[in-house]
Amino acid sequence: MKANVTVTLKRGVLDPQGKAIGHALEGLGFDGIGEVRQGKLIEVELAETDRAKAEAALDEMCRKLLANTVIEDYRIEIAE
Amino acid sequence: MKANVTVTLKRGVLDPQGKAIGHALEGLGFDGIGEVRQGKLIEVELAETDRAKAEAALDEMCRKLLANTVIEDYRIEIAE
Amino acid sequence: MSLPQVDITPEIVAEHGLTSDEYKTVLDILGRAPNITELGIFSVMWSEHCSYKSSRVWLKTLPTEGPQVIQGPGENAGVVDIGDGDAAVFKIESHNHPSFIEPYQGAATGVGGIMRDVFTMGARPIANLNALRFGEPAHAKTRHLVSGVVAGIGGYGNCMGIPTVGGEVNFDKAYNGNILVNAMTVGLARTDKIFYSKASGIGNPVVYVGSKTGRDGIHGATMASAEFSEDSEEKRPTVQVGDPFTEKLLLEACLELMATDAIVSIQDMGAAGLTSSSVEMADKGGVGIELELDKVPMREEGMTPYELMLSESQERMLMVLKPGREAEAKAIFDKWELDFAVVGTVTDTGNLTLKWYGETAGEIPVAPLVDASPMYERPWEPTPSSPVVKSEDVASSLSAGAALKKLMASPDLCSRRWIWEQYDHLIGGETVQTPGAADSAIVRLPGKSKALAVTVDCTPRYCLADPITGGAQAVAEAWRNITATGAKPLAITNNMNFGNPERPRIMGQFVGAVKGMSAAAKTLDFPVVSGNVSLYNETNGEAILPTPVIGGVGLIEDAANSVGLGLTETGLILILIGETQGHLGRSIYLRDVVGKDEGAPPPVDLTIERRNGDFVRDLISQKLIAACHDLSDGGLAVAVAEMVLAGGIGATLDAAPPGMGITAWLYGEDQARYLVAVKDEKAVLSAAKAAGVPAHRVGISMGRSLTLPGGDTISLEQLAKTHEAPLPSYMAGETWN
Amino acid sequence: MKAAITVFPGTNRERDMADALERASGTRPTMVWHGERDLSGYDLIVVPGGFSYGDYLRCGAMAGNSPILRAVKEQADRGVTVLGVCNGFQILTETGLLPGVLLRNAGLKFICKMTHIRCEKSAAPFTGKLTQGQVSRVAVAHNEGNYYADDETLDMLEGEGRVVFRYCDDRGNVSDATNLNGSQRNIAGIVNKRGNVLGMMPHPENAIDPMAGGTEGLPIFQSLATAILA
Ligand SMILES: Nc1ncnc2c1ncn2[C@@H]1O[C@H](COP(=O)(O)OP(=O)(O)O)[C@@H](O)[C@H]1O
Ligand SMILES: [Mg+2]
Repeated sequence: MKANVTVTLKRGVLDPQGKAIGHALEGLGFDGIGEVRQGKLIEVELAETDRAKAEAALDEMCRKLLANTVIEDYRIEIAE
Repeated sequence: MKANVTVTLKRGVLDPQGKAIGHALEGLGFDGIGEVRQGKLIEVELAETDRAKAEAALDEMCRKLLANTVIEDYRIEIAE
Repeated sequence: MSLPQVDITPEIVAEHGLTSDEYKTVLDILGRAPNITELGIFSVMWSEHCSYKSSRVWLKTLPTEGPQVIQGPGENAGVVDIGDGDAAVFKIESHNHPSFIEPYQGAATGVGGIMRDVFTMGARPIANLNALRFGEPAHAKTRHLVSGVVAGIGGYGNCMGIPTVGGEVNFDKAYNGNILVNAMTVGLARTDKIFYSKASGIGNPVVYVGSKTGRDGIHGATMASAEFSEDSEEKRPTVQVGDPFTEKLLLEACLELMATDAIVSIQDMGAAGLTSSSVEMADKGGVGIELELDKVPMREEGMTPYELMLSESQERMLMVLKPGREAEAKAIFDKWELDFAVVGTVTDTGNLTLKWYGETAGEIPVAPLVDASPMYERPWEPTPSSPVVKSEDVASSLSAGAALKKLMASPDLCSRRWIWEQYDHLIGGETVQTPGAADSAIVRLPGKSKALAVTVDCTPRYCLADPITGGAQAVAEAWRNITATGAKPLAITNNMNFGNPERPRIMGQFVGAVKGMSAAAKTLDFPVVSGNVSLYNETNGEAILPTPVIGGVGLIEDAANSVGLGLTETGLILILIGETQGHLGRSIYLRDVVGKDEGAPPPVDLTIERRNGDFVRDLISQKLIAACHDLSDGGLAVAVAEMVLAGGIGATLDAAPPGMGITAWLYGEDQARYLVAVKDEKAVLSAAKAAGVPAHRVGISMGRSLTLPGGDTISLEQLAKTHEAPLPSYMAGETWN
Repeated sequence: MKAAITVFPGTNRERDMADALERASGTRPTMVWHGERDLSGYDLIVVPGGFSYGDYLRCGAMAGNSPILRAVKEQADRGVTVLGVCNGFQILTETGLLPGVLLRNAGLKFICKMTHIRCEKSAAPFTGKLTQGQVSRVAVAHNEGNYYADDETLDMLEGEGRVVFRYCDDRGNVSDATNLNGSQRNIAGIVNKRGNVLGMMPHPENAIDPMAGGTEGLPIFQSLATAILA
């Protein structure tokens, strides 16, 4: 089973990297750029075949390691 | 308009981060972890309302700045 | 797992970069046609990068010996005796092309590669340096390249925990299409615990450690290997991604194993990976090596023997162990969570034998592979000499003070703080002279009072005008920079960066530089112990400036006696050591203020260089000198400005000597000169007289501003702003004006 | 003083830390490999700087979730003194021993330089030898030193006197201009509620030698030696 975990900064937490990217895009001449935020995408391959079990495991992985819930939100998507 | 750009390392390119995350997950006692790869997620807000134009602009942004096409692939998804 | 069958057509041979003569030699050596794996091995072993085919004849002429030299060129790094059973191990290496393609990863893996060369020999790295050359600031790619390269160098070195303490940066349009990234590492070992690459002991296990092998950087042969699969483009990234975390583990694991006596020999896998490491180890030992390629730890599925032999995956080492020591070694690599695999044995066949699931995948006699590697005496043309520029003919509308401000803010002379603050230069707690504080960085040996002085230098515009003088000047400047801190110069490493050697004019630059370097290294007792050559740095027929970078290492017995360049007290007398003619040809002033890059470079008189330097070092050891700075780019004016900025005390320069124009006096770039700040003027002047060294009082430290002859005065604040602002604001997107 | 220094794969300032502790206390601390599960018997546990696990994913995340950190937590809960410097600070926040997180520097670049910090609170065991308001010149070397916590947490830290160091200039002025990495309220170091766990980004261990970095980092280690030996 394959899963995509996306980890994004919580709203309200400053994202200097996203801001710098927005700035650079404007510098390259792109117009109408609003807010830019940068997050992480983590693709995980799992041996687990039961969808519900996989989701539970992934949720635990996120809480234990993949995301810092003080500042980050996470979203789990099971691909297949 | 809002878009999500995901930037991932090309297949075959070493992903030290992904490797280390996989290793750490195993260390935390998760079983059956296969390959783990880490990528970037960039959320961009655009003033553009025409979908095709937005896509074209995003593609250019990816080639020019967001992705390094020597080692990275990118995918554009327009959210709304 | 059957072996892929590929027909060896003339096209495939050509795509592997072998000429028809070279291919004929391959057929003679093997007595048959090679298979694709063997062809790949010949191709990389005989590439310019590995065989030094254009440069070898000339490199052999460099002086490489001296009582201090323990190991000269020919090993992974040079080794120099620094007393008490300690040795300094160092080398420089280029990663030019990869850094242009992907600046962060290219530079990072360059740093990783040179550190491996040093710790392969049993040395713990204690300092990194880098010499960088970028295109003109206005060029569209320059900013992106600077930012990526600097971040990459920092990213790798910082994570490894090795301080990056020095370097140099130039900008010139000649590098627009070919930037230079040269990285140097200096390490420390015990003289009785140096590790070499010579394999020995028939039957001994050959062991692979480090990262797994992927399809990284299999270059030169992409087309030919496209035969292997459809999606080969995607599978063969030419850019390697650095993994400094794994390399840090590799460093610690190797040093831990080296503390035992289990290792017979060890060699890092750099360019041409498993091929060059196994061939070099076998060749040095006059033995054969059999590799079971299916045992190599692999990162990807379906890898072929061809790919395994040619991969340039980073963070890997090959070792020969003593028999029966495998378990002990494996335990150490397990602890550090690194791959460890016995992949072969030392044999008495003299062949490199490759096995693939029991089948023979290749068999090449090692000695002929190495001995028959091509060596060319490429035709060369000397560089036509340029006329000497008369200083009277040099005119500018800028006043002396305005010119100084312009130079202090120029791309080649402005503050590099933006760069070195991204490098951890303090880790280890031994950086006695930090970047910007002295002419060389000074890094103390842990737990001891002695320290190494390290520097990298080259003045490419001199080399372009006159490669012989330029080559000598690069060596002399490195020697001078070490001397100016009070340290004794010991030996050098060099990185020869040139254009296409098949063009006689370019080959002539190479030859000239080697000649100049040789002469200087001999006269200054500054032998070459290691180095690297990077050729073909040109795009559309536009070659880079000839850039023979010199990395110098010196020793000071007590770090407390080293001097920096900052003026930290008022009332110090400034004394200029050496003779001033006011040579302005090829000076920074002529190029950046007047706008003419012309003329002959300043002559280098090595005997005088040595005499003046020995004198200055002697004064420093007698504690007669409070601050010292060698005169180079920008001459006296720039030197004093840098001393003022580094120490935070102003200075006033006296009038120019009678008969000398103010421009020539302030901005001439005559060699073999030092500006020293002293308390006891009389003692220094009389010592100079006794030694027959020209020495004159030229000013005094005082106040909060710099006053030039003629009265132009610049406040410290203004000077600091002028000097510090340009690079950060350029990097933030401003144009350089 | 019996001190332990935790060593993870990728830790790289453990020797600098050992030198500093030895200089102040006269005894060489013990290096404890991350596989260790039991940290009883130490009076001081130091989590030093470096790039544990390469700082991949997030700085300190992998080390912060490793078993040895459970042992550190146990000892901290028992009142043992714990110091986290740089990567160690990041690890302590990831473990939850200290509140907040360390984000990427506002300038998005690694910063290595000598800087000044002001001591906000003179108290054993970490800052007993410093006076309140005292300015020290110490090194910083980090890419993610930008201290972040929500306002409520920040107000609590201030209210409880738990902000120990702030970035300032050579005269002790705290301003945006002296905030080198974008930290909330210029915070360079904080303690836990009980006062026995300190996390700080700067490296006092690289300011213990008159020849390299100066000696203004030494009082922190002397404070520890005094507090714990006494
Ligand atoms: N310009 C040079 N001057 C002196 N020695 C050199 C020079 N270029 C290369 N060498 C020596 O040739 C050997 C091979 O160099 P290189 O291929 O760069 O080594 P590695 O594969 O270990 O990186 C080394 O011993 C190196 O010191
Ligand atoms: Mg090597």
